[in-house]
Amino acid sequence: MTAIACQAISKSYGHYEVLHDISLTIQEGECFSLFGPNGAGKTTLLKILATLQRPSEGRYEILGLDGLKEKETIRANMMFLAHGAYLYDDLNAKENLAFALALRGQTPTDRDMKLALDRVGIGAFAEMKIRNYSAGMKKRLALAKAMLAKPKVLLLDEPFTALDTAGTEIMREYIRERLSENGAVLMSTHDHDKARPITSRAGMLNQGMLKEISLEALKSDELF
Amino acid sequence: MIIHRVIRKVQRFQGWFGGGAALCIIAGLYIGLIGSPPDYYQGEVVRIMYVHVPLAHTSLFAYIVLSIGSMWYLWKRDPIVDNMCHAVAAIGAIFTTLALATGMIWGKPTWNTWWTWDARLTSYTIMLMILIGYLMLRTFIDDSEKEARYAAVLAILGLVDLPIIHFSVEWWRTLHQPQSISMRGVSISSGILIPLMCMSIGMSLLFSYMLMVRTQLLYLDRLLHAKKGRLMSQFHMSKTDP
Amino acid sequence: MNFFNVIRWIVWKDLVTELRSRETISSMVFFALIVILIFSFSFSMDQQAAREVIAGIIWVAFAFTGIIGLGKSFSAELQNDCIEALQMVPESKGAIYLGKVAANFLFIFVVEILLFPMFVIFFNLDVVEEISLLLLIFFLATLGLSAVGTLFSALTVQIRAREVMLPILLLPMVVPVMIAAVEATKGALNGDPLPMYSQWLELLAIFDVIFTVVSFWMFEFVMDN
Amino acid sequence: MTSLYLRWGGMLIVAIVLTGLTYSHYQQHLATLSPSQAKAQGLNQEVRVLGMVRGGTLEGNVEGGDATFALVEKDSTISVRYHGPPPDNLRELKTLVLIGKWNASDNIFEARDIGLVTNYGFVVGAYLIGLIPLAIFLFAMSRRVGLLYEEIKTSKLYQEE
Repeated sequence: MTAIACQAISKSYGHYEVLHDISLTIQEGECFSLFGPNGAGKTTLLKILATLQRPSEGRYEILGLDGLKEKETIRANMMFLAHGAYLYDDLNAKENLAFALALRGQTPTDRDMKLALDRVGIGAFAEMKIRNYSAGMKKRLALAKAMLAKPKVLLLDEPFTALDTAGTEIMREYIRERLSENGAVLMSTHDHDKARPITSRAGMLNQGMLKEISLEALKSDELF
Repeated sequence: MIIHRVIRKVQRFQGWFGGGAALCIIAGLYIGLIGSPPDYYQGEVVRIMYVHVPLAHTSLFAYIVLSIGSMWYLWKRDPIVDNMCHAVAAIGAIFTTLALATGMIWGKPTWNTWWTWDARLTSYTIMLMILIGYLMLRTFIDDSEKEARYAAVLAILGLVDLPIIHFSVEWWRTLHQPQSISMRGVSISSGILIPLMCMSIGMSLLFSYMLMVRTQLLYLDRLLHAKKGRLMSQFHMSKTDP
Repeated sequence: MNFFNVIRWIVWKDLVTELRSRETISSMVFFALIVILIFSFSFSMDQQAAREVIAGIIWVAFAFTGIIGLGKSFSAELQNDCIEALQMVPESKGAIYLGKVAANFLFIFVVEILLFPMFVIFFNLDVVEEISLLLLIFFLATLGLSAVGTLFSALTVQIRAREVMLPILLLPMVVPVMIAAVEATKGALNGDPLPMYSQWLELLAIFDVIFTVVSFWMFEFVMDN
Repeated sequence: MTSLYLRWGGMLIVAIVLTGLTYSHYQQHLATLSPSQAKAQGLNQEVRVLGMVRGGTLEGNVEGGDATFALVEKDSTISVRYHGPPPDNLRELKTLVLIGKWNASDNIFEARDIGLVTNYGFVVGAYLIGLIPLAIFLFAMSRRVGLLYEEIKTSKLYQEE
């Protein structure tokens, strides 16, 4: 079944066209990696698919639901791990998890939260305020949020930045788990070495235009 | 979409609106300045009314058009309606400013004061502030879709607020300045009515004409910039792509 | 039902973060104290003159303090882009609006309660009999202020020049609240009989109802595309 | 663009004609003279005289519409005999406009009516402030629309979609 399908999406900011005529289809169980230089429009495309922004032109469907009309249902089944970790500085890790999941309509038990925190390796800091967290720890906590939410569609914006080797492995492990449970993953990254092992399809976004590239081309460095 | 067809149809008669506005205003000016008798109480000063009252009515009309357009936009998300709202806000702000200015000039000889915290004057001033806030808000947003949405929300809130503002100022004024200043003795006789009607119709036509011109202006501006932007990104693409 | 859960969690989150950081309330209180001080320097007043202008001073101070609180309410959501998480809540955005209104109302009302004794002391007011009426006026006016203010806070926080735009957009809209609150407070402080200014209380109540409903509806368009 | 300038040129001519007409109308019907000028003006012509009723000179049946007084403006003074409809703004120290004829034999101004002091300044100001900004605004917009059309055409950005 098709998880993400967008047709002819364009987006302009003021006078500048950030995305031009993007069409993309991602099946369930697929991980699509979006490469491209800075300012190519990767984050904008993810934000549009995450129902945070409305495209200037074009339409898209997620899990067969219209992205402009059935946003609430899409949101309940989708998770966007963005550049900002969506965490409150004055709450501790557990409170942040409980709050974020409560807004999604989920009530994880204390044990579930503890397990997720342990799995991402910050179980020891569960009672610490986020204010004192490092960028990598914040990223891990956001990942723990996604683990508890178990979304069908996962959108990741630069998932490997700020993560160390162990953190990268946890992230990849989680992505594999989602794929094995028939979830779909769309991630933007410029780190093709870290992304390659889990990528099933890849695309190059440049100056607002999307071009699909083969996995072989991904291995050779000439593209970058 | 329907609105596009309507706009195109109306746009075809743009010249008629302009010409009609010019004729009505010239006729109104002639009758108002030369052809009509002075008022018994106010004398020649009553002639200010022929320019002040149509301006005031039209600015109110502009606000109503703005809020209906905003609701329409939130419902249909049609960019041309947003261009129309943007246009009508600027025109409405100018009409409101001029209505206030002519009102002040009228107030000096009749009430012997430039300004009074009269309910109507005060609510017009607040309406002007809302319109200016609206125009400022639009300059502070980069995403045109978001700009249109936020502007529409502000316009609708203002529409709900204006009657409440008017009533509250009215109550407040009757508490503090009991009836010392009022429009006295302007009985609407035919001598006043004819130039007033001419100018009112002329101003409404002029407003519609200006609205069409400005909507067209904003639309063309958007079109040109979109094309330029697309051309620019294609240009970059051809340079970076081997 | 999830709608009410969201309201509850938003209020809980705002209260807990406020209790831990104490940023909003303390900055509001100190700002208002400075405003009071400046006012008492600008008008050197005996008790009679104070009665004439004190209602205005109270509400100017409360309005500006309220704007500080309202501005912080959503600019706090900018840390780690939390506002995007709120936008992606799979629930009607009205729930977030109601939660935020409740929290903002609570903060501003608490600050007003803390500040009012200062006014009583600095301006030698005599308020023992009218205290419950004054509380009612504060309640209604603060509700109106936070109903509109929460919407504009959410709107201005997502644009450029947000610190300037919040008061520019908000103050013209709350003119009725200001007029009604000042007139009613003046009536209560003068010890006038209630029927002489009950119309202002009615106006405040009507404003509250209308603007809570309209802002609830409009919040959807501010937080969601 | 030429048609735009032509149209606005036409509007400008109409505006100038209208201004001229208004000016001559006011000169003819509403211009006022000072008392000394009224004295110098011929005998049989009806004129409008602007001046102030001097304090302590108002006599006669004022409510009935029969009165005599002295009208003063700067340093020139004339005596006035008013006979006409009952006035409601004839008071001492009041500035007003008298309509009537100069009677040389009695050396007195015979007024038959009282008009209000005309405040041309306010009327002129209101019309100019009300209309000129609108015209400038509209002209600028129309011109810009024309320019945009030309830019779209010449820059070859425009294709039929």
